[in-house]
Amino acid sequence: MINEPKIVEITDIIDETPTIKTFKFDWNMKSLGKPNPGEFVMIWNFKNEKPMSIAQINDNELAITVKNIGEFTSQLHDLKIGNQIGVRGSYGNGFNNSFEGKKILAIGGGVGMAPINAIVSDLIKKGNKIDVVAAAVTKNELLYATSLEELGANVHHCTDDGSFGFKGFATDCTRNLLQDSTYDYAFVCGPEIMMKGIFDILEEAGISAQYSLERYMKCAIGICGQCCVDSEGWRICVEGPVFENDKINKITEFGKYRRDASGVKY
Amino acid sequence: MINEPKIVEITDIIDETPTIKTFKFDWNMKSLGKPNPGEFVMIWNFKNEKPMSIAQINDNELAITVKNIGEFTSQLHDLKIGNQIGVRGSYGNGFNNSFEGKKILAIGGGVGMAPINAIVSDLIKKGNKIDVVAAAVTKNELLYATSLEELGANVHHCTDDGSFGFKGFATDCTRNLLQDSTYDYAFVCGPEIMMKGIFDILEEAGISAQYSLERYMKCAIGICGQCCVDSEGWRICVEGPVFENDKINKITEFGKYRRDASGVKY
Amino acid sequence: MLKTNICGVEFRNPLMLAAGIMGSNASSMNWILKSGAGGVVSKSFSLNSHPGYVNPTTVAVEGGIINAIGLSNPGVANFKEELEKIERKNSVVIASIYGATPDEFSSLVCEVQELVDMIELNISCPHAMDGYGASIGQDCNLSHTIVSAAKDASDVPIIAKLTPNVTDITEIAKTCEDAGADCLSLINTLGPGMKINIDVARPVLSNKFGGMSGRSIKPIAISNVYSVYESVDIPLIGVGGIYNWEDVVEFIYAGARAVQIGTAIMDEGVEVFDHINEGLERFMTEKGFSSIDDMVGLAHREL
Amino acid sequence: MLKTNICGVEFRNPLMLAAGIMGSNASSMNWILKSGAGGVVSKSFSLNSHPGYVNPTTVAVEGGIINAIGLSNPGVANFKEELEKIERKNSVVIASIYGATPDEFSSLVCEVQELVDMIELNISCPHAMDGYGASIGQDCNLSHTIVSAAKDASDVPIIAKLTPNVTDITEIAKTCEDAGADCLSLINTLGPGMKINIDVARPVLSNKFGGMSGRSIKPIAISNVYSVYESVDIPLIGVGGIYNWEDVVEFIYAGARAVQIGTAIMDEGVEVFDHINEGLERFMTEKGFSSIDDMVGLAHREL
Ligand SMILES: Cc1cc2nc3c(=O)[nH]c(=O)nc-3n(C[C@H](O)[C@H](O)[C@H](O)COP(=O)(O)OP(=O)(O)OC[C@H]3O[C@@H](n4cnc5c(N)ncnc54)[C@H](O)[C@@H]3O)c2cc1C
Ligand SMILES: Cc1cc2nc3c(=O)[nH]c(=O)nc-3n(C[C@H](O)[C@H](O)[C@H](O)COP(=O)(O)OP(=O)(O)OC[C@H]3O[C@@H](n4cnc5c(N)ncnc54)[C@H](O)[C@@H]3O)c2cc1C
Ligand SMILES: Cc1cc2nc3c(=O)[nH]c(=O)nc-3n(C[C@H](O)[C@H](O)[C@H](O)COP(=O)(O)O)c2cc1C
Ligand SMILES: Cc1cc2nc3c(=O)[nH]c(=O)nc-3n(C[C@H](O)[C@H](O)[C@H](O)COP(=O)(O)O)c2cc1C
Ligand code: FES
Ligand code: FES
Repeated sequence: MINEPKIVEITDIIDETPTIKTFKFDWNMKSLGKPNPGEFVMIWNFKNEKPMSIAQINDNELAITVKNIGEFTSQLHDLKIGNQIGVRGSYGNGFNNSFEGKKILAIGGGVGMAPINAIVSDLIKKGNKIDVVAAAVTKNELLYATSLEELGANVHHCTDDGSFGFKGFATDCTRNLLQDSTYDYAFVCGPEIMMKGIFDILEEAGISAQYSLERYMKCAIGICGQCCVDSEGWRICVEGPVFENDKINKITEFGKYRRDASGVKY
Repeated sequence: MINEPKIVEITDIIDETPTIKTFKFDWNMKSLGKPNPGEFVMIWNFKNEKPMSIAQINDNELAITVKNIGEFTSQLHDLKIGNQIGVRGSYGNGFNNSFEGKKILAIGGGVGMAPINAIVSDLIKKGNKIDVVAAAVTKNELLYATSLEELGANVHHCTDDGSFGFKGFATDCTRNLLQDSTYDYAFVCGPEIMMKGIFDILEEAGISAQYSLERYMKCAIGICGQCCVDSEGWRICVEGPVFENDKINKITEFGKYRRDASGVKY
Repeated sequence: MLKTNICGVEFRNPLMLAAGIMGSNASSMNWILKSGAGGVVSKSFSLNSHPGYVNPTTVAVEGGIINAIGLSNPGVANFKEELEKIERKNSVVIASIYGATPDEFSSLVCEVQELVDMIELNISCPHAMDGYGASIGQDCNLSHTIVSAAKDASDVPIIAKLTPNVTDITEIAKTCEDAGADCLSLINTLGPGMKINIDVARPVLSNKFGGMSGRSIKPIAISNVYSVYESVDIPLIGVGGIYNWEDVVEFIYAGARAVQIGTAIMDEGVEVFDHINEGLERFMTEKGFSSIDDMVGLAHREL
Repeated sequence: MLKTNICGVEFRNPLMLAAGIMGSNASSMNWILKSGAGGVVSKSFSLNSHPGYVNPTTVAVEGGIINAIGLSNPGVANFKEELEKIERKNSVVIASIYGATPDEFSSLVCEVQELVDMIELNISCPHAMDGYGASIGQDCNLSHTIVSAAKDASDVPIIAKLTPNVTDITEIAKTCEDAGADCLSLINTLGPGMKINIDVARPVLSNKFGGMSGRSIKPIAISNVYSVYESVDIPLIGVGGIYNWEDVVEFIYAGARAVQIGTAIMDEGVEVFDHINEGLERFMTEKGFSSIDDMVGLAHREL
């Protein structure tokens, strides 16, 4: 972990979907630290600095997968191979990746597939059997679905508009899957409203799971308090972004509200 | 090595001679560092702080041996068992203590016997045969002579007034010894005028030796420049206090002059 | 044994959360109180909401960090909701407020004083916008005006938080005392400092400059507490680089009656409060002290 | 490639020894020059000899040390003997002088200017006796008087060394420039700071207060160089916490044309100069810089 930005060059850019790109850069695991799936980095494009999940943990290389939704992310989308960015981290409490030989369900919505890709890639190598629910609004927004299939995951595509795979939300798809199968454990990342739905389903099914949350971040090192959530006060950047289901229960604002850069709730 | 004073209690005080006392205190070698013979510590009595050679390196215990020659040393002599002092260090480039099975000559004059005691005690354990010239002005100022004899050193007492052992200076005594024997190596500490005489004798006899020097000290950590000697600029607190004979040759002020707290030569 | 009293306010121990660290939500402040702090100081807030500076707002340096968060806060109306939710039983709750004019400060005091035990005036943030923070605390006249205004409006004790980034901190300290401050806390972050990334040849912080905090500022904080202790008669709260009980003792010996802890939470977690309380109690028992009071200012004795 | 020029004085590389570190004897300064420094600044000296403060005069703190040596020196007459023995060929020799009055400064300038390439005015030592050191550099009027007096008496360039321990360093910087300083060096030690030993409840230094130096002061030094670079037109020498070539680049990007190195010698030995020169040359080659000049102030570019 490093707390001042390390300048790296973008070595590769993959156009994943019309709105999502993946950026690769070298990362000396020995000197900079080896991240665990579920951890994130702070990306500095010399205009702003924001959190991005680690989507791929390769051999002395990391990748982030960025959805263009505003000023910063659109600036990132303008980057070319060879451009520089600053990276610090990795930060946060990642996914529990100690499972072996288990039956696991991984659910990712939209760019929430980024950290799901990291944990699934890891757990497949450890001999787990993994069903992935890869959800997106439409076919060409599906993320990491093919590559995870190639790795050996059993991917259930799912689009809001039914343009590919299951037609409907990730929640519906998950409910369907649970009719026939059960799982030892689950991992979930996506829009909070989706995660809230999934949470209710998995709790009812009695499946323990980890959820990766997002909140506005400034320091990412647990000091500014910007990312603290009610009612326990936990910091998303330190105690999170990943929480077990029993902790999610104590995050009373989960699925309800969050705070902007000023701290105003919305 | 520690660069801020550690407060220790005086556990024992030995009246060595009418003008010299030894003070013992506990020193956790693991957390505070284990000194080598020839290194020194800075002693803080809460009024001033001055350098003292380490005279004994025992089991988690150190001792210094102090001659009362002025304000500070007389304050030290007023200390009682249980009183506190601050100690930082150990500092400096000590004696080479890697000899085994050699024939060694150690020459100490006055309180210069303090570091000589430390190195001789160490080298005797390593199976070296050691002749010690223990010099003092008069019989009851002889320091560490008996205890070194008990350890197995062959001690040649030597007093200026002939009240005990050889009558005359350490130089004369050394010259005598060299008529019958030769040595693989020598260690010397004492008044600089004495060391200068010994240096000439040993150089002529072709005996390599290490000499422990003293200069006025402030920081003891090699930064203030107070203890630098001509012509190489070496710091007595870092490159010294111990120097090999070939380096002594380059210390042009050796035996000639030194500098006071202001830097004025005398 | 760890109890301390400042301006009649009882603290169950001398440790508080420093302003701006995990102090934006009632939730996180309650967590800090549960973790052993005797009191909490809120993030500094103003009348209106403020988003603060653009990121990067923090960067690590040797022995600490520099930050220019930029006093982001949701405004007093929203902040009152948080203050109301803090568990005040057995704990001291302090609101840190900031503004640019005497009126802003007195309005803020009126808004929140019912909800808190004390109010700390942030006249010391070294990276605040012009007219705010240290621009006040670096000027005796402005300090006097602001402190007087806050004091006049307040029924609870007023703490003036001092910046070390002045030629003579004792001058400002005395001014604040004269103006009616009941207590002083010191120091706010040092400098400001700057970190330049040499690969891209630019300052890392978007604000370029940021205040230094953490271990490396402790000697400066100690020195300031020591000096100010000899210049004023009101109680002092020590802040700056406190990581362990030894540091707390150092501040108390220098003259502080209580301390605030910020950056250490980043490195040591919220557990730092419990750890320090334990260590402090052990030390006091060993040395035979029966109260914090007995230790305040001991390093000033002439021996 | 490493050459730099300040006020017409050529340095073979931008590294100098900082005042007060191994700078009391010609011998040690010659050693530093042999070890790779492009120049040396002597220990600050005065008209008459001075023994400095009683020990302890230094103590370690997080990320550096605090010192109150107290400007000990053998007086100008003795010091001239040392200056005469410095090997000036290919090296820049700078005398650091101190005093309390304009007359003292101008006498010192007259005494030594033949023996040196530049003269640095110590108006910034934070633990000097009243009327000396920072008591001058914390006051615009005094700074102006002293710098003018020295400048008037001098045929060699005058460097004013600034203290960071002021409310606004750019104000003093501009004053010194107005008064005729040819160059500014910054920063002298920070604070002062204090270390209290908690076992005996007393400040360790006999002077109680001491100036902080070493790694932990670098962000403050960088920030000051950056600010002053935007306020004056004369060249700057950066000082404070330099340990490696990265630090040197950071100072140059902030606006320094050369740097001084002090406390690093304690931790890294005199080899620090050669190591930095090597690293700096490698960096410049990699980045395609052909001179130090090309790098000065790069962090100020608006991008
Ligand atoms: C732990 C974590 C991991 C993330 N991982 C990814 C990822 O892998 N891929 C991805 O595309 N996005 C990820 N995000 C979200 C990403 O940080 C935001 O999409 C991005 O900051 C939006 O910035 P913008 O300027 O493009 O949009 P804006 O218009 O500024 O903001 C759009 C929304 O993004 C969020 N946001 C803005 N700034 C921040 C900030 N500083 N910190 C947190 N959220 C912010 C807010 O909810 C805001 O409403 C992650 C966020 C967090 C907290
Ligand atoms: C490396 C080293 C090891 C030493 N080991 C011993 C030892 O084992 N036993 C012992 O009795 N003495 C030792 N000394 C000498 C001891 O430090 C001085 O005797 C003592 O400082 C005298 O202080 P004072 O106030 O009693 O006398 P003062 O009247 O102050 O000084 C008498 C003389 O002592 C020397 N001295 C004074 N202050 C210092 C200082 N700060 N640093 C160095 N020298 C100083 C000067 O030569 C001075 O002329 C050692 C000195 C050095 C440098
Ligand atoms: C991220 C951060 C934010 C801060 N915000 C405030 C603030 O809003 N108001 C204030 O008075 N001090 C603020 N401070 C200063 C701290 O309260 C404290 O004075 C300083 O950090 C020194 O203490 P420390 O070394 O224990 O962190 C902030 C410090 C940090 C690191
Ligand atoms: C032991 C010591 C003595 C110093 N003496 C002087 C001095 O005589 N004159 C001066 O201008 N600065 C003096 N300084 C300040 C240094 O020149 C330098 O400005 C400061 O230490 C910061 O640089 P550094 O972090 O590289 O040491 C001294 C510093 C130290 C540590
Ligand atoms: S972003 Fe600052 S505490 Fe989490
Ligand atoms: S005593 Fe300071 S350099 Fe040796």
